[in-house]
Amino acid sequence: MTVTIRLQRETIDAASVAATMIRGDDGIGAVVTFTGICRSDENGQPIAALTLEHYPGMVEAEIARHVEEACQRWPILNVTIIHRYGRIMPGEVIVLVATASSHREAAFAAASFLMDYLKTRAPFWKQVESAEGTAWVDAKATDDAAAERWSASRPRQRAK
Amino acid sequence: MTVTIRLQRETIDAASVAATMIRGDDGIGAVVTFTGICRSDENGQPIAALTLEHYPGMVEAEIARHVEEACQRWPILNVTIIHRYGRIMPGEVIVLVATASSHREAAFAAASFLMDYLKTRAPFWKQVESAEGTAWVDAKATDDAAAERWSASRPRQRAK
Amino acid sequence: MRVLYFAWVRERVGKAEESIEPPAGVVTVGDLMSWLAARDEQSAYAFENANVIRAAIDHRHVRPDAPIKGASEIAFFPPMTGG
Amino acid sequence: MRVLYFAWVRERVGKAEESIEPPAGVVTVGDLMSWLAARDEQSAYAFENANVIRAAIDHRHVRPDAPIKGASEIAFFPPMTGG
Repeated sequence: MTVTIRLQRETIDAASVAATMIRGDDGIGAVVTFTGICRSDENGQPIAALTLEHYPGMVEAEIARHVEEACQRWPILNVTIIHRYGRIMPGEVIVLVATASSHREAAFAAASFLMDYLKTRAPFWKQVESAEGTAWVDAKATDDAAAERWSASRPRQRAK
Repeated sequence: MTVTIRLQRETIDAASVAATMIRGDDGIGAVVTFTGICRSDENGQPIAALTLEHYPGMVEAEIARHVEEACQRWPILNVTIIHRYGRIMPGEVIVLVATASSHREAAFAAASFLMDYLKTRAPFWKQVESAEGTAWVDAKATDDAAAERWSASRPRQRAK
Repeated sequence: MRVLYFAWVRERVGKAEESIEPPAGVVTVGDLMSWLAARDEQSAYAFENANVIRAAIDHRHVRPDAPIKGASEIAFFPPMTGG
Repeated sequence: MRVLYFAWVRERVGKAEESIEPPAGVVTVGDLMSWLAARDEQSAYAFENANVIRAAIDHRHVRPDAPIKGASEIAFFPPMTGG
Protein backbone atom coordinates (compact mmCIF):
# COMPACT_ATOMS: atom_id res chain seq x y z
CA MET A 1 0.00 0.00 0.00
CA THR A 2 1.18 3.48 -0.89
CA VAL A 3 -0.09 6.62 0.81
CA THR A 4 0.92 9.87 -0.85
CA ILE A 5 0.05 13.17 0.81
CA ARG A 6 1.32 16.32 -0.82
CA LEU A 7 0.82 20.01 -0.10
CA GLN A 8 2.03 22.20 -2.91
CA ARG A 9 1.91 25.66 -4.39
CA GLU A 10 2.28 24.31 -7.95
CA THR A 11 -0.59 23.24 -10.20
CA ILE A 12 -1.82 19.65 -9.81
CA ASP A 13 -1.31 17.25 -12.69
CA ALA A 14 -4.41 15.11 -12.18
CA ALA A 15 -3.71 13.08 -15.29
CA SER A 16 -0.36 11.80 -14.08
CA VAL A 17 -1.79 10.69 -10.72
CA ALA A 18 -4.34 8.35 -12.29
CA ALA A 19 -1.59 6.26 -13.83
CA THR A 20 0.28 5.83 -10.56
CA MET A 21 -2.76 4.62 -8.61
CA ILE A 22 -2.75 1.05 -9.87
CA ARG A 23 0.98 0.50 -9.52
CA GLY A 24 2.29 -2.11 -7.16
CA ASP A 25 -0.87 -4.10 -6.57
CA ASP A 26 -2.45 -6.54 -9.01
CA GLY A 27 -5.55 -6.74 -6.83
CA ILE A 28 -6.70 -3.21 -7.60
CA GLY A 29 -9.99 -3.29 -9.47
CA ALA A 30 -11.33 0.20 -8.80
CA VAL A 31 -9.90 3.70 -8.63
CA VAL A 32 -11.99 6.72 -7.68
CA THR A 33 -10.51 10.15 -8.28
CA PHE A 34 -12.04 13.36 -7.01
CA THR A 35 -10.82 16.73 -8.22
CA GLY A 36 -12.05 19.95 -6.68
CA ILE A 37 -11.82 22.82 -9.13
CA CYS A 38 -11.73 26.57 -8.63
CA ARG A 39 -15.03 27.85 -10.05
CA SER A 40 -15.18 31.22 -11.72
CA ASP A 41 -17.81 32.44 -9.29
CA GLU A 42 -18.55 32.26 -5.57
CA ASN A 43 -22.15 32.76 -4.46
CA GLY A 44 -23.02 34.12 -7.88
CA GLN A 45 -20.22 36.73 -7.92
CA PRO A 46 -17.46 36.35 -10.53
CA ILE A 47 -14.06 35.86 -8.93
CA ALA A 48 -10.58 36.62 -10.23
CA ALA A 49 -8.71 34.08 -8.09
CA LEU A 50 -8.69 32.16 -4.81
CA THR A 51 -5.93 32.25 -2.24
CA LEU A 52 -5.60 29.29 0.10
CA GLU A 53 -3.92 29.77 3.45
CA HIS A 54 -2.91 26.65 5.35
CA TYR A 55 -1.36 25.60 8.64
CA PRO A 56 1.86 23.80 7.72
CA GLY A 57 2.55 20.79 9.91
CA MET A 58 -1.01 20.43 11.15
CA VAL A 59 -2.40 19.97 7.63
CA GLU A 60 -0.17 16.97 6.97
CA ALA A 61 -0.88 15.46 10.41
CA GLU A 62 -4.64 15.95 10.08
CA ILE A 63 -4.78 14.45 6.59
CA ALA A 64 -2.61 11.51 7.65
CA ARG A 65 -4.98 10.79 10.56
CA HIS A 66 -7.98 10.72 8.23
CA VAL A 67 -6.22 8.51 5.71
CA GLU A 68 -5.46 6.13 8.56
CA GLU A 69 -9.10 6.15 9.61
CA ALA A 70 -10.23 5.52 6.02
CA CYS A 71 -7.87 2.56 5.82
CA GLN A 72 -9.37 1.12 8.99
CA ARG A 73 -12.90 1.48 7.65
CA TRP A 74 -12.39 0.22 4.10
CA PRO A 75 -9.94 -2.16 2.39
CA ILE A 76 -8.01 0.56 0.60
CA LEU A 77 -4.92 -0.38 -1.40
CA ASN A 78 -3.53 3.04 -2.41
CA VAL A 79 -4.37 6.62 -1.48
CA THR A 80 -3.15 9.88 -2.97
CA ILE A 81 -4.10 13.30 -1.65
CA ILE A 82 -2.71 16.48 -3.15
CA HIS A 83 -3.88 19.87 -1.93
CA ARG A 84 -2.70 23.19 -3.23
CA TYR A 85 -2.12 26.37 -1.26
CA GLY A 86 -1.37 29.89 -2.41
CA ARG A 87 -3.06 31.64 -5.33
CA ILE A 88 -5.29 29.56 -7.58
CA MET A 89 -6.99 30.67 -10.79
CA PRO A 90 -10.49 29.66 -11.95
CA GLY A 91 -10.40 26.31 -13.74
CA GLU A 92 -7.37 25.07 -11.78
CA VAL A 93 -7.50 21.99 -9.56
CA ILE A 94 -7.46 22.85 -5.83
CA VAL A 95 -7.51 19.34 -4.42
CA LEU A 96 -7.17 15.80 -5.69
CA VAL A 97 -8.15 12.69 -3.73
CA ALA A 98 -7.65 9.27 -5.31
CA THR A 99 -8.40 5.92 -3.71
CA ALA A 100 -7.75 2.43 -5.04
CA SER A 101 -9.34 -0.80 -3.84
CA SER A 102 -10.31 -4.24 -5.08
CA HIS A 103 -13.93 -3.20 -5.39
CA ARG A 104 -15.74 -0.01 -6.20
CA GLU A 105 -17.78 0.43 -3.00
CA ALA A 106 -14.67 0.88 -0.84
CA ALA A 107 -13.01 3.22 -3.33
CA PHE A 108 -16.13 5.43 -3.61
CA ALA A 109 -16.78 5.50 0.14
CA ALA A 110 -13.18 6.29 1.09
CA ALA A 111 -12.84 9.10 -1.47
CA SER A 112 -16.12 10.65 -0.36
CA PHE A 113 -15.18 10.32 3.33
CA LEU A 114 -11.75 11.89 2.79
CA MET A 115 -13.24 14.81 0.87
CA ASP A 116 -15.86 15.50 3.55
CA TYR A 117 -13.10 15.57 6.16
CA LEU A 118 -10.76 17.70 4.09
CA LYS A 119 -13.55 20.27 3.76
CA THR A 120 -14.30 20.50 7.45
CA ARG A 121 -11.19 19.38 9.38
CA ALA A 122 -8.08 20.12 7.32
CA PRO A 123 -6.74 23.57 8.28
CA PHE A 124 -7.14 25.50 5.03
CA TRP A 125 -8.86 28.85 4.55
CA LYS A 126 -10.04 30.25 1.25
CA GLN A 127 -10.00 33.90 0.34
CA VAL A 128 -11.64 35.12 -2.86
CA GLU A 129 -10.53 38.02 -4.99
CA SER A 130 -13.28 39.78 -6.90
CA ALA A 131 -14.08 43.22 -8.26
CA GLU A 132 -15.19 44.14 -4.73
CA GLY A 133 -11.84 43.25 -3.14
CA THR A 134 -10.86 40.21 -1.11
CA ALA A 135 -13.05 38.25 1.30
CA TRP A 136 -12.73 35.11 3.38
CA VAL A 137 -15.09 32.31 2.35
CA ASP A 138 -17.58 31.29 5.01
CA ALA A 139 -17.71 27.66 6.10
CA LYS A 140 -20.82 25.86 4.90
CA ALA A 141 -23.24 24.14 7.25
CA THR A 142 -23.81 21.56 4.49
CA ASP A 143 -20.14 20.58 4.66
CA ASP A 144 -20.37 20.03 8.40
CA ALA A 145 -23.46 17.91 7.88
CA ALA A 146 -21.67 15.88 5.21
CA ALA A 147 -18.74 15.17 7.54
CA GLU A 148 -21.11 14.44 10.41
CA ARG A 149 -22.77 11.54 8.58
CA TRP A 150 -19.59 9.44 8.94
CA SER A 151 -19.71 9.77 12.73
CA ALA A 152 -23.02 7.98 13.08
CA SER A 153 -21.51 4.70 11.98
CA ARG A 154 -18.33 4.74 14.02
CA PRO A 155 -17.85 3.89 17.68
CA ARG A 156 -18.56 6.97 19.76
CA GLN A 157 -15.54 8.67 21.22
CA ARG A 158 -15.27 8.91 24.95
CA ALA A 159 -16.43 12.22 26.34
CA LYS A 160 -13.56 14.19 27.78
CA MET B 1 -23.57 20.07 -20.90
CA THR B 2 -21.65 17.39 -22.75
CA VAL B 3 -22.52 13.71 -22.59
CA THR B 4 -19.93 11.38 -24.10
CA ILE B 5 -20.69 7.66 -24.36
CA ARG B 6 -18.13 5.51 -26.07
CA LEU B 7 -17.82 1.75 -26.62
CA GLN B 8 -14.42 0.77 -27.86
CA ARG B 9 -12.07 -2.12 -28.36
CA GLU B 10 -9.01 0.12 -27.81
CA THR B 11 -7.40 0.87 -24.44
CA ILE B 12 -8.89 3.75 -22.45
CA ASP B 13 -6.76 6.83 -21.89
CA ALA B 14 -8.10 7.82 -18.48
CA ALA B 15 -5.65 10.67 -18.13
CA SER B 16 -6.86 12.49 -21.22
CA VAL B 17 -10.51 12.29 -20.13
CA ALA B 18 -9.89 14.15 -16.87
CA ALA B 19 -8.74 17.23 -18.74
CA THR B 20 -11.83 17.34 -20.95
CA MET B 21 -14.30 17.12 -18.06
CA ILE B 22 -14.09 20.76 -16.98
CA ARG B 23 -14.24 22.23 -20.47
CA GLY B 24 -17.10 24.43 -21.47
CA ASP B 25 -18.50 25.24 -18.05
CA ASP B 26 -17.00 27.68 -15.55
CA GLY B 27 -19.41 26.45 -12.89
CA ILE B 28 -17.77 23.04 -12.53
CA GLY B 29 -16.28 22.68 -9.07
CA ALA B 30 -16.08 18.90 -8.75
CA VAL B 31 -15.14 16.01 -11.01
CA VAL B 32 -15.39 12.39 -9.89
CA THR B 33 -13.74 9.77 -12.05
CA PHE B 34 -14.19 6.04 -11.58
CA THR B 35 -12.00 3.54 -13.38
CA GLY B 36 -12.67 -0.17 -13.25
CA ILE B 37 -9.51 -2.16 -13.78
CA CYS B 38 -8.93 -5.75 -14.85
CA ARG B 39 -7.51 -7.50 -11.78
CA SER B 40 -4.97 -10.27 -12.20
CA ASP B 41 -7.20 -12.71 -10.35
CA GLU B 42 -10.88 -13.66 -10.19
CA ASN B 43 -12.13 -15.40 -7.05
CA GLY B 44 -8.55 -16.08 -6.00
CA GLN B 45 -7.53 -17.71 -9.32
CA PRO B 46 -4.90 -15.95 -11.44
CA ILE B 47 -6.27 -14.94 -14.83
CA ALA B 48 -4.52 -14.36 -18.16
CA ALA B 49 -7.11 -12.03 -19.66
CA LEU B 50 -10.77 -11.01 -19.73
CA THR B 51 -12.96 -10.97 -22.81
CA LEU B 52 -15.99 -8.70 -22.78
CA GLU B 53 -18.92 -9.51 -25.03
CA HIS B 54 -21.53 -6.79 -25.53
CA TYR B 55 -24.83 -6.20 -27.25
CA PRO B 56 -24.16 -3.40 -29.76
CA GLY B 57 -27.03 -0.97 -30.04
CA MET B 58 -28.62 -1.92 -26.75
CA VAL B 59 -25.51 -1.00 -24.74
CA GLU B 60 -25.53 2.55 -26.04
CA ALA B 61 -29.30 2.91 -25.54
CA GLU B 62 -29.18 1.49 -22.01
CA ILE B 63 -26.27 3.70 -20.95
CA ALA B 64 -27.92 6.79 -22.47
CA ARG B 65 -31.12 6.07 -20.49
CA HIS B 66 -29.17 5.87 -17.25
CA VAL B 67 -27.22 9.03 -17.98
CA GLU B 68 -30.54 10.75 -18.58
CA GLU B 69 -31.86 9.46 -15.26
CA ALA B 70 -28.68 10.62 -13.46
CA CYS B 71 -29.12 14.08 -14.96
CA GLN B 72 -32.69 14.21 -13.69
CA ARG B 73 -31.61 13.22 -10.18
CA TRP B 74 -28.53 15.41 -9.79
CA PRO B 75 -27.33 18.74 -11.28
CA ILE B 76 -24.69 17.18 -13.51
CA LEU B 77 -22.78 19.41 -15.91
CA ASN B 78 -20.74 16.87 -17.90
CA VAL B 79 -20.70 13.07 -18.15
CA THR B 80 -18.26 10.76 -19.88
CA ILE B 81 -18.66 6.99 -20.01
CA ILE B 82 -16.20 4.80 -21.88
CA HIS B 83 -16.54 1.02 -21.79
CA ARG B 84 -14.26 -1.42 -23.53
CA TYR B 85 -15.21 -4.68 -25.18
CA GLY B 86 -13.06 -7.48 -26.58
CA ARG B 87 -9.93 -8.85 -24.92
CA ILE B 88 -8.56 -6.98 -21.92
CA MET B 89 -5.32 -7.69 -20.06
CA PRO B 90 -4.79 -7.45 -16.28
CA GLY B 91 -4.02 -3.87 -15.27
CA GLU B 92 -5.96 -2.36 -18.16
CA VAL B 93 -8.95 -0.09 -17.65
CA ILE B 94 -12.29 -1.78 -18.47
CA VAL B 95 -14.61 1.12 -17.79
CA LEU B 96 -14.37 4.81 -17.05
CA VAL B 97 -17.19 6.94 -15.66
CA ALA B 98 -16.58 10.64 -15.06
CA THR B 99 -19.11 13.15 -13.76
CA ALA B 100 -18.76 16.90 -13.32
CA SER B 101 -20.94 19.15 -11.21
CA SER B 102 -20.80 22.39 -9.24
CA HIS B 103 -20.52 20.48 -5.98
CA ARG B 104 -19.02 17.20 -4.89
CA GLU B 105 -22.13 15.46 -3.56
CA ALA B 106 -23.80 15.37 -6.98
CA ALA B 107 -20.62 14.27 -8.75
CA PHE B 108 -20.01 11.43 -6.28
CA ALA B 109 -23.63 10.25 -6.26
CA ALA B 110 -24.01 10.30 -10.03
CA ALA B 111 -20.74 8.41 -10.66
CA SER B 112 -21.66 5.78 -8.09
CA PHE B 113 -25.21 5.46 -9.48
CA LEU B 114 -23.96 5.09 -13.05
CA MET B 115 -21.43 2.41 -12.06
CA ASP B 116 -24.04 0.40 -10.14
CA TYR B 117 -26.28 0.46 -13.20
CA LEU B 118 -23.51 -0.36 -15.64
CA LYS B 119 -22.70 -3.42 -13.54
CA THR B 120 -26.23 -4.76 -13.47
CA ARG B 121 -28.13 -3.33 -16.46
CA ALA B 122 -25.69 -2.65 -19.30
CA PRO B 123 -25.51 -5.70 -21.58
CA PHE B 124 -21.91 -6.81 -21.13
CA TRP B 125 -20.67 -10.29 -20.25
CA LYS B 126 -17.22 -11.10 -18.94
CA GLN B 127 -15.35 -14.26 -19.73
CA VAL B 128 -12.07 -15.06 -17.94
CA GLU B 129 -9.13 -16.94 -19.38
CA SER B 130 -7.05 -18.88 -16.87
CA ALA B 131 -4.88 -21.98 -16.74
CA GLU B 132 -8.11 -23.97 -16.46
CA GLY B 133 -9.58 -22.62 -19.69
CA THR B 134 -12.29 -20.00 -20.22
CA ALA B 135 -15.30 -19.38 -18.01
CA TRP B 136 -18.16 -16.88 -17.89
CA VAL B 137 -18.14 -14.69 -14.78
CA ASP B 138 -21.20 -15.09 -12.55
CA ALA B 139 -23.24 -12.00 -11.73
CA LYS B 140 -22.87 -10.90 -8.13
CA ALA B 141 -25.80 -10.54 -5.74
CA THR B 142 -23.93 -7.62 -4.14
CA ASP B 143 -24.05 -5.75 -7.46
CA ASP B 144 -27.80 -6.23 -7.68
CA ALA B 145 -28.15 -4.98 -4.12
CA ALA B 146 -25.99 -1.94 -4.93
CA ALA B 147 -28.17 -1.05 -7.92
CA GLU B 148 -31.33 -1.73 -5.92
CA ARG B 149 -30.54 0.95 -3.34
CA TRP B 150 -31.19 3.69 -5.91
CA SER B 151 -34.74 2.43 -6.46
CA ALA B 152 -35.83 3.11 -2.89
CA SER B 153 -35.57 6.85 -3.40
CA ARG B 154 -37.25 7.13 -6.76
CA PRO B 155 -40.96 7.09 -7.58
CA ARG B 156 -42.14 3.52 -7.95
CA GLN B 157 -42.82 2.39 -11.47
CA ARG B 158 -46.31 1.33 -12.35
CA ALA B 159 -46.89 -2.41 -12.16
CA LYS B 160 -47.51 -3.86 -15.58
CA MET C 1 -38.72 -11.56 -35.79
CA ARG C 2 -34.98 -11.51 -35.10
CA VAL C 3 -33.69 -13.36 -32.05
CA LEU C 4 -30.21 -12.70 -30.64
CA TYR C 5 -28.27 -14.74 -28.09
CA PHE C 6 -25.33 -13.62 -25.97
CA ALA C 7 -22.60 -15.13 -23.78
CA TRP C 8 -23.33 -18.70 -22.62
CA VAL C 9 -26.86 -18.61 -24.00
CA ARG C 10 -25.29 -18.03 -27.43
CA GLU C 11 -22.78 -20.80 -26.87
CA ARG C 12 -25.45 -23.30 -25.82
CA VAL C 13 -27.91 -22.44 -28.60
CA GLY C 14 -24.96 -22.64 -30.99
CA LYS C 15 -25.66 -19.45 -32.89
CA ALA C 16 -25.60 -15.69 -32.33
CA GLU C 17 -28.87 -14.91 -34.07
CA GLU C 18 -31.70 -16.29 -36.15
CA SER C 19 -35.02 -15.34 -37.70
CA ILE C 20 -38.10 -16.99 -36.26
CA GLU C 21 -41.85 -17.00 -36.77
CA PRO C 22 -43.45 -18.32 -33.60
CA PRO C 23 -47.07 -19.53 -33.78
CA ALA C 24 -49.93 -17.37 -32.53
CA GLY C 25 -50.07 -19.11 -29.14
CA VAL C 26 -46.63 -17.70 -28.21
CA VAL C 27 -47.68 -14.44 -26.59
CA THR C 28 -45.08 -13.51 -23.96
CA VAL C 29 -41.29 -13.61 -23.66
CA GLY C 30 -41.73 -16.59 -21.31
CA ASP C 31 -43.84 -18.39 -23.92
CA LEU C 32 -41.13 -17.74 -26.47
CA MET C 33 -38.45 -19.25 -24.25
CA SER C 34 -40.54 -22.41 -23.78
CA TRP C 35 -41.22 -22.61 -27.51
CA LEU C 36 -37.51 -22.19 -28.36
CA ALA C 37 -36.49 -24.75 -25.71
CA ALA C 38 -38.87 -27.31 -27.22
CA ARG C 39 -37.25 -27.12 -30.67
CA ASP C 40 -34.01 -29.03 -30.11
CA GLU C 41 -31.55 -30.32 -27.52
CA GLN C 42 -29.20 -27.33 -27.73
CA SER C 43 -31.98 -24.80 -27.13
CA ALA C 44 -33.39 -27.02 -24.37
CA TYR C 45 -29.99 -26.85 -22.67
CA ALA C 46 -29.72 -23.08 -23.18
CA PHE C 47 -33.12 -22.43 -21.61
CA GLU C 48 -33.13 -25.19 -18.97
CA ASN C 49 -32.97 -22.56 -16.19
CA ALA C 50 -35.24 -20.05 -17.85
CA ASN C 51 -35.55 -18.10 -14.60
CA VAL C 52 -31.92 -16.91 -14.75
CA ILE C 53 -32.11 -15.82 -18.38
CA ARG C 54 -32.73 -12.14 -19.09
CA ALA C 55 -34.49 -10.78 -22.14
CA ALA C 56 -34.66 -7.52 -24.06
CA ILE C 57 -37.14 -6.40 -26.70
CA ASP C 58 -35.85 -3.80 -29.12
CA HIS C 59 -32.97 -2.85 -26.80
CA ARG C 60 -35.02 -2.59 -23.60
CA HIS C 61 -34.94 -5.01 -20.68
CA VAL C 62 -38.26 -6.82 -20.29
CA ARG C 63 -39.74 -9.35 -17.86
CA PRO C 64 -40.90 -12.81 -18.90
CA ASP C 65 -44.52 -11.66 -18.91
CA ALA C 66 -43.87 -8.94 -21.51
CA PRO C 67 -45.81 -9.46 -24.77
CA ILE C 68 -43.68 -10.08 -27.85
CA LYS C 69 -46.22 -8.67 -30.28
CA GLY C 70 -44.74 -5.97 -32.47
CA ALA C 71 -41.16 -6.77 -31.45
CA SER C 72 -38.61 -6.69 -34.23
CA GLU C 73 -35.62 -7.86 -32.14
CA ILE C 74 -35.65 -10.07 -29.05
CA ALA C 75 -32.44 -10.91 -27.21
CA PHE C 76 -31.73 -13.58 -24.58
CA PHE C 77 -28.68 -13.47 -22.31
CA PRO C 78 -27.35 -14.29 -18.82
CA PRO C 79 -27.30 -11.67 -16.04
CA MET C 80 -24.95 -8.86 -17.03
CA THR C 81 -21.39 -8.68 -15.71
CA GLY C 82 -20.00 -5.48 -17.19
CA GLY C 83 -18.37 -2.51 -15.54
CA MET D 1 4.09 28.78 24.59
CA ARG D 2 3.76 29.64 20.89
CA VAL D 3 0.44 30.95 19.63
CA LEU D 4 -0.43 30.97 15.91
CA TYR D 5 -3.26 32.77 14.14
CA PHE D 6 -4.72 32.03 10.72
CA ALA D 7 -6.98 33.67 8.15
CA TRP D 8 -9.16 36.48 9.51
CA VAL D 9 -8.12 35.78 13.10
CA ARG D 10 -4.54 36.51 12.01
CA GLU D 11 -5.64 39.65 10.18
CA ARG D 12 -7.56 40.96 13.18
CA VAL D 13 -4.89 40.17 15.77
CA GLY D 14 -2.39 41.77 13.39
CA LYS D 15 0.27 39.05 13.56
CA ALA D 16 0.77 35.44 12.50
CA GLU D 17 2.36 34.25 15.72
CA GLU D 18 3.72 35.24 19.09
CA SER D 19 5.20 33.82 22.28
CA ILE D 20 3.07 34.14 25.40
CA GLU D 21 3.23 33.24 29.07
CA PRO D 22 -0.31 33.25 30.41
CA PRO D 23 -0.80 33.41 34.20
CA ALA D 24 -1.65 30.30 36.22
CA GLY D 25 -5.38 31.05 36.24
CA VAL D 26 -5.57 30.47 32.46
CA VAL D 27 -6.32 26.74 32.39
CA THR D 28 -8.34 25.98 29.27
CA VAL D 29 -8.33 27.03 25.63
CA GLY D 30 -11.43 29.08 26.41
CA ASP D 31 -9.63 30.83 29.27
CA LEU D 32 -6.76 31.60 26.92
CA MET D 33 -9.09 33.21 24.38
CA SER D 34 -10.58 35.44 27.07
CA TRP D 35 -7.13 36.35 28.36
CA LEU D 36 -5.88 37.19 24.85
CA ALA D 37 -9.03 39.19 24.08
CA ALA D 38 -8.51 41.29 27.23
CA ARG D 39 -5.03 42.40 26.16
CA ASP D 40 -5.80 44.95 23.45
CA GLU D 41 -8.42 46.19 21.00
CA GLN D 42 -7.18 44.12 18.06
CA SER D 43 -7.30 40.86 20.00
CA ALA D 44 -10.67 41.84 21.47
CA TYR D 45 -11.97 42.23 17.90
CA ALA D 46 -10.40 38.92 16.79
CA PHE D 47 -12.02 36.99 19.63
CA GLU D 48 -15.30 38.91 19.89
CA ASN D 49 -17.22 35.86 18.67
CA ALA D 50 -15.14 33.28 20.50
CA ASN D 51 -17.73 30.58 19.80
CA VAL D 52 -16.95 30.55 16.06
CA ILE D 53 -13.18 30.35 16.54
CA ARG D 54 -11.54 26.93 16.35
CA ALA D 55 -8.39 25.91 18.20
CA ALA D 56 -5.66 23.31 17.85
CA ILE D 57 -3.05 22.23 20.37
CA ASP D 58 0.11 20.77 18.87
CA HIS D 59 -1.61 20.11 15.53
CA ARG D 60 -4.77 18.52 16.91
CA HIS D 61 -8.23 20.07 16.98
CA VAL D 62 -9.40 20.75 20.54
CA ARG D 63 -12.55 22.07 22.17
CA PRO D 64 -12.62 25.24 24.30
CA ASP D 65 -12.61 23.16 27.49
CA ALA D 66 -9.30 21.45 26.61
CA PRO D 67 -6.51 22.20 29.12
CA ILE D 68 -3.54 24.13 27.72
CA LYS D 69 -1.05 22.68 30.19
CA GLY D 70 1.94 21.13 28.45
CA ALA D 71 1.04 22.61 25.06
CA SER D 72 3.95 23.94 23.03
CA GLU D 73 1.88 25.34 20.13
CA ILE D 74 -1.68 26.62 20.21
CA ALA D 75 -3.40 27.85 17.06
CA PHE D 76 -6.60 29.88 16.61
CA PHE D 77 -8.47 30.08 13.33
CA PRO D 78 -11.91 30.37 11.70
CA PRO D 79 -13.84 27.26 10.57
CA MET D 80 -11.91 25.54 7.78
CA THR D 81 -12.82 26.06 4.13
CA GLY D 82 -10.40 23.83 2.24
CA GLY D 83 -11.01 21.10 -0.31
